[in-house]
Amino acid sequence: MNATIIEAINDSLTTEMERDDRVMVFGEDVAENGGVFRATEGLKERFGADRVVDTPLSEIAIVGGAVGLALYGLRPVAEIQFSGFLPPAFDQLVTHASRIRWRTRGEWSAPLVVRTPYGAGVRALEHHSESLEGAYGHVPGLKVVVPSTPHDTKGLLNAAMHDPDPVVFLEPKHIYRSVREEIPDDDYEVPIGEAAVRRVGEDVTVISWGAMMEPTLEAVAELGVDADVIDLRTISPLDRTSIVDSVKKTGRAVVVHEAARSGGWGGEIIATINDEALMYLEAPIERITGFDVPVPLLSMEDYYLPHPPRIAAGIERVLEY
Amino acid sequence: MNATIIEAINDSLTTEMERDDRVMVFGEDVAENGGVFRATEGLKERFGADRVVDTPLSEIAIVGGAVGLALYGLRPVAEIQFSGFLPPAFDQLVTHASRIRWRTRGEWSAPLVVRTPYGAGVRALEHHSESLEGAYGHVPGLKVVVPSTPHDTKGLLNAAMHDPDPVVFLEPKHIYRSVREEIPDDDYEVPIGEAAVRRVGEDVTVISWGAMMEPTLEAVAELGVDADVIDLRTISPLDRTSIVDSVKKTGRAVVVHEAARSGGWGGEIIATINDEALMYLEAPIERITGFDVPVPLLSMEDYYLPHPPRIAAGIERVLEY
Amino acid sequence: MTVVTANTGTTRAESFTVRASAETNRAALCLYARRLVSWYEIAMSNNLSRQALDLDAPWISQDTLSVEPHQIVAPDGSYDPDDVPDLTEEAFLDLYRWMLFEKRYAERMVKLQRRGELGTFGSSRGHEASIVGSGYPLQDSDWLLGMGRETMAMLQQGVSLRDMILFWRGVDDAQQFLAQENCMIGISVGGYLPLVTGIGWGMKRMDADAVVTAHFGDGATSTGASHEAINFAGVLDIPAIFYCQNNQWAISTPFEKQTNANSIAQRAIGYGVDGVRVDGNDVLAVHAAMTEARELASQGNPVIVEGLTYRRGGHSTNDDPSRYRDDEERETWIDRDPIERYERFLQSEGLWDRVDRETLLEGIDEEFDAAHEAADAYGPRDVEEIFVHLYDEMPPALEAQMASFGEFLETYPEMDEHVDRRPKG
Amino acid sequence: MTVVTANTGTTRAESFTVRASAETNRAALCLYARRLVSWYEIAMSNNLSRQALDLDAPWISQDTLSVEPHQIVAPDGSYDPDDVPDLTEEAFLDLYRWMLFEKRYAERMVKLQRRGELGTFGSSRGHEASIVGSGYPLQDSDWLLGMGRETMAMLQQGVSLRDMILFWRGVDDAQQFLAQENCMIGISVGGYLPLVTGIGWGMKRMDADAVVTAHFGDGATSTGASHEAINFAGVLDIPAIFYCQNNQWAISTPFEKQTNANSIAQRAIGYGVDGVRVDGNDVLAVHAAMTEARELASQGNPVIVEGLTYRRGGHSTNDDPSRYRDDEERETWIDRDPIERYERFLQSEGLWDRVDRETLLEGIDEEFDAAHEAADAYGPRDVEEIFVHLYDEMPPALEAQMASFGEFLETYPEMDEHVDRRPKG
Ligand SMILES: Cc1ncc(C[n+]2csc(CCOP(=O)(O)OP(=O)(O)O)c2C)c(N)n1
Ligand SMILES: Cc1ncc(C[n+]2csc(CCOP(=O)(O)OP(=O)(O)O)c2C)c(N)n1
Ligand SMILES: [Mg+2]
Ligand SMILES: [Mg+2]
Repeated sequence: MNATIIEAINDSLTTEMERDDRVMVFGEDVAENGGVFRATEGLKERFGADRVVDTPLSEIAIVGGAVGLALYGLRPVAEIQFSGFLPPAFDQLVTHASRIRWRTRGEWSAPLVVRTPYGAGVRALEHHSESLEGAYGHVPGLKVVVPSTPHDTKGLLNAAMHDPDPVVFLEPKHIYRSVREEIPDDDYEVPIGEAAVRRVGEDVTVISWGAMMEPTLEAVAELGVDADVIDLRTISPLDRTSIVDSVKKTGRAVVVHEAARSGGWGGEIIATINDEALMYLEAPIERITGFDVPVPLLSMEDYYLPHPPRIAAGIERVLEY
Repeated sequence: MNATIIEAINDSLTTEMERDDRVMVFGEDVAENGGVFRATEGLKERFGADRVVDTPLSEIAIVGGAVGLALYGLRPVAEIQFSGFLPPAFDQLVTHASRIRWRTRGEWSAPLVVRTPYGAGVRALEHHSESLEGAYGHVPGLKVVVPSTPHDTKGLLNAAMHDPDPVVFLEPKHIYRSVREEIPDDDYEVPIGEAAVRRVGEDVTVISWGAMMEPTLEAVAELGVDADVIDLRTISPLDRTSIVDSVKKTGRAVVVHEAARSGGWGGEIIATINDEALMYLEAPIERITGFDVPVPLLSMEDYYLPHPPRIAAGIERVLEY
Repeated sequence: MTVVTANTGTTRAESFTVRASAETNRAALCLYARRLVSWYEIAMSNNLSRQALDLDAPWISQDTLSVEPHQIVAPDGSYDPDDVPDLTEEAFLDLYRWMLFEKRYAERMVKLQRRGELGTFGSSRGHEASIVGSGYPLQDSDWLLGMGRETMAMLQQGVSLRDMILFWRGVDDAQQFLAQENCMIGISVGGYLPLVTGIGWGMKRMDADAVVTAHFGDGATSTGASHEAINFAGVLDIPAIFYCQNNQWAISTPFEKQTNANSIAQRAIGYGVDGVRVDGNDVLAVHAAMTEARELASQGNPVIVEGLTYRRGGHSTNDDPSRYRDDEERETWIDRDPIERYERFLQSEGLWDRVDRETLLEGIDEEFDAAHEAADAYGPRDVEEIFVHLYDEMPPALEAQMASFGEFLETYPEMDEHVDRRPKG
Repeated sequence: MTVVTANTGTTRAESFTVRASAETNRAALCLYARRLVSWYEIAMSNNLSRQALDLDAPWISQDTLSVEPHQIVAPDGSYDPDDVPDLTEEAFLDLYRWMLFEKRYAERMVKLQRRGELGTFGSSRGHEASIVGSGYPLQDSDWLLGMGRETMAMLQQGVSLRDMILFWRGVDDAQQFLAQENCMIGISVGGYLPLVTGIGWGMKRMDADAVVTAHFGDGATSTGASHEAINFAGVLDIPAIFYCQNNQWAISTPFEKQTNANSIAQRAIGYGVDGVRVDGNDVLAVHAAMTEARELASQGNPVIVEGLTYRRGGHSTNDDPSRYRDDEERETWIDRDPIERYERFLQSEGLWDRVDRETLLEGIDEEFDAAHEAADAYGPRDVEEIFVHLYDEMPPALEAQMASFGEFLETYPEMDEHVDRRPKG
């Protein structure tokens, strides 16, 4: 079918719930209302109120409940309405989801997915625009996935639901409906932990993910530079090989992310390049990121976001070094 | 007085409570019991039950309550018994403490300190050994401080209590009682945001903080290398100048931290060096860190910790590159 | 009694009776929740007697406690004169004007949003009595942290209408002006209740003649933060009022899916604080309860006040309630309109003659127009605004980010194309 | 009634009475908490009638609800034969042996810890009836997530004593063996209650003939996680038992500083679940209540059971309770020893003749010795253990870390000096 990202999510959930009776979808407003972004529309009608469940406004219990369901053999897919409301459940991720397999030496495991829309640009209220993938990526045991296309969204979400371990699935809500492409009907997987090369080039490596792929590709196109553009797709575990191979080829790199700069995932990427390709570098790696501030409210958020001109300027700096 | 780190904390709290009636100390077991590590011993007797308060077992309300007290003009110093129990309150840090000044455009502010013992090596139970400074450092608006000596501990804690903004104060509990030195009686400050150079050298820059300073200095001493050893003392805001200046001089760097490697603060340090001193580097920067796993239980935790031989091996690799 | 001897595996369940009365009660609650009958009737019949159960231990359950909602004026406008609070005529009329204001404000704001002038907006239609009655008894020194659906209560504290418009436009400065009046809007549901506890703790410590109020919804009561905050306040005798506007919906989640308890007020029992449920569409009842609440709180007894009301519109302008609830239900609540009920009261009291509804509305519209103009006139803000006010003293790295972004904007005017909203009110 | 007309600033407080009865009740509670009188007496006198207050709204408070603790055998050993659960003689004797076992286990473990053989240890001295009575009615298919102070309940589920020793030695494998018996120990207080809700939700979804039990302390009830978990379970009709061992202390924090409520059981009211408080030193009362609790839960009624007991020792071997509480208080509780009380019961029932205490103790000691030996014999583990089992499939970067650490250990034997504990049981 031809689908947007939000439709791809819905299709992935439908496909998987059809295939695997253990899959359960729950969260705030996901059943009767079909989700505030309509990601879960129609699921309750199709799969019943036992498998698609509206919960109380309880992020801790949503995530912790998902862990418990997974322990009992179910396949929970929990929705957190906006990623800005995942921090209340941070402890459930750190203390249980990420390490219950480890704690029980493989006896138990927590195959669950926490889906949540992240990022700015939709003119919402405070706490509706955050990008905290860096903090989640730092937690050993958690997989952190951020798709950027409809095809990858379905394939990665399918993979997340098949995955034997917990996956935090960050959805680029800013582009939920802005891209559309053909996606297969079946439960195909886009493997977690593998980056995609969106564009092949020789002069510079540009690395990004999620909602930032669009302005990144736009900036590259406008500049007309010969760039390798890597879409990480998975933050953790990080596909170091793709990054390092590309930088060895180009000798220059730019990382683009929406999260605040300091302590963001850009640091890990630079450290990876340092580890394995330092001597290939012909210029310092540029980080084009959100600033070290909370995402501004809607009247100012565009100044915060890495828009194409800012990305282009960064690429130019690296090329001209 | 001659003090250990734990005594320095107690002395700092005493000095500050004496000086400033607004300072309040609270948390689980801090009043009657004087804290499970005795950091707050004697404070309740001295300053009364209004200012030194045992709270319910409620990390969210401890941190959120501190924000509220600060808004009302008090100077709260909250204790979280172990840093592994700070994640339940992560949302209070992200959503309120770090940004209430920003939210109210400077009208309100949250001058508070959250003290918490972090790190492994004390043979405790699960969740008693974590190092999550990387996640806290990534939150814009939070200051994150990690002292490594009694003198700095008191000076930094004094500074944190004087600071107009929220400070997460991570105490290296492993060395609470293992070092002892002379500390002034007054409310001197060690400035937040300034690293200390523990040893001056030419051949390599070794950067660490908190409980890892001891094995780091030990490794450097054993190797007999001519190293600049930097004790960050503050994770955020990061003293980039000290790092960059040193690396420009030595051309080689090693970062040592206890937290898991991926997404840890080492990445930010490497990115900083990349930004401003890349072309001075003669070898990839080494990260000697905890592995990408939860801190093992007590019977195995020593394998996880960066002990001197592992640090020394890293320094050698950088020197021999 | 049933005896299960686990280790031998034998279960002798012969004498165990299915808990029929609990089921009956649950059914009544659902009925109630589904509002097929009036909540007044159900609320009054809460005290269903539990059928004899074959349980030996003294279990407590929903049947154990009956929470009687406080009501002064019935939906049909009738009341017992003895119950009427001893307010001045001016105060009675004032309450009316505030309710009309809240209603008109919500209508005008929805229109502004439809015209693209606001980001989103959460209407308070239906909550007028709950908002006005809960805000009116507060004092100047009191603090009020809410969630966005208590505007007139904030205006009573001194907040200006312009700033509410700025708030919904996503102008950062709005919360500055709210803060100047000891008010804040917390967008993360429930998460600000610990702050409320902390502020109240500060009041206690400073021996202030003040209380702090949290305004929040039924949804917020399911958060861990709300639990810790209220329990903590109970232990420390904090002068805090936890005012829950139970409008029976959290976006699409009805109250009976929010909790299996019959009321929020009864949570008080579990925290060792005092609680009361009031008819949130009866402004006098809300006012009376909040007045008592404020007295209790100032004496160091934190309280939960639950105003039972109904969200007549969508959750916000983004929401389409027809996806998840019946028109029928909404109709029922139109009949229980808080303003019309109060009008009947004013008529009975002979005060209605003193009300000129049209003139009042004109005055309100003028106030709104002026606020709207003031919001439009709110000066352009500098891009630096996104960097400042995070720290008292900006750290060097952030200074550098600000400086280089400033340079960037000068060098790359094409950035302008990507800035959708101009940084002004 | 007090009328505060906020906007004019006038407060007419003339008629407001200080809440004398609430104060009285609070004082009683503190007394109770300070245990200067027997909690039995206080618990029975909870139903203090509230003095006439000058409050008009129907406030509910601690006076509104009286929670009667369930007791079958009084501290002096007396009981009403009609109340005695219908257990086999074997079961009656079994309960005794389990209690003796819990006591002996705790004593032996404290000794092991003092000898440096354990990291730390949390003794259950005083909780024997609460632990044994709450674990005994559970079935094999049930799950039990606890916090470390419910060992015999876990042993009843099939956990081995060796593994409890391994657990307190910080041997990672211990929780593997617990998990095999559907048990887990959650060290972060309260945080595992949402997992319990999720497990119960799974049971409901799978229509399993099983319930899940959370064992936790009074301290845990103040966490947001516990609130969300129990409320959630109430809404979704989850077969979960929330068993609170209220030992009246959370390290140094006494129950009256944990919450201002009179009991934990009464939280049930706020969640729409059923709750009961039992005398946690009366094994028959705990057993009876848990048996009923299990029936209720299997029918989709989650419950809170509060066993009121007392932590006779320190919080753990690291703790020195003399810093924060009186010996006098402890003495009182020695008189209420759960085992001695049950011995008197067995005597009255004529079952004591069948008990050979010394032989029982010998048997227990032998079991302990065997477990101790097995723990000592527990094979050395490979360093790889710290890397494996985090993921089903190890990510490449972690593989690389493991490989290079392996090489490092071979190259740098001096690392051995820094390894304090050998990686074996
Ligand atoms: C912690 C958190 N989770 C989810 C949301 C998204 N959200 C915004 S309002 C709302 C419902 C709130 O319901 P209620 O508390 O009853 O207040 P009401 O809107 O009915 O006045 C939700 C789920 C949020 N803002 N914060
Ligand atoms: C979230 C969290 N906060 C703090 C601690 C430290 N701590 C361990 S046990 C304990 C007290 C627990 O008291 P309670 O729940 O009553 O159980 P008890 O030990 O009395 O059986 C505390 C504060 C912890 N383990 N987890
Ligand atoms: Mg609501
Ligand atoms: Mg306890």
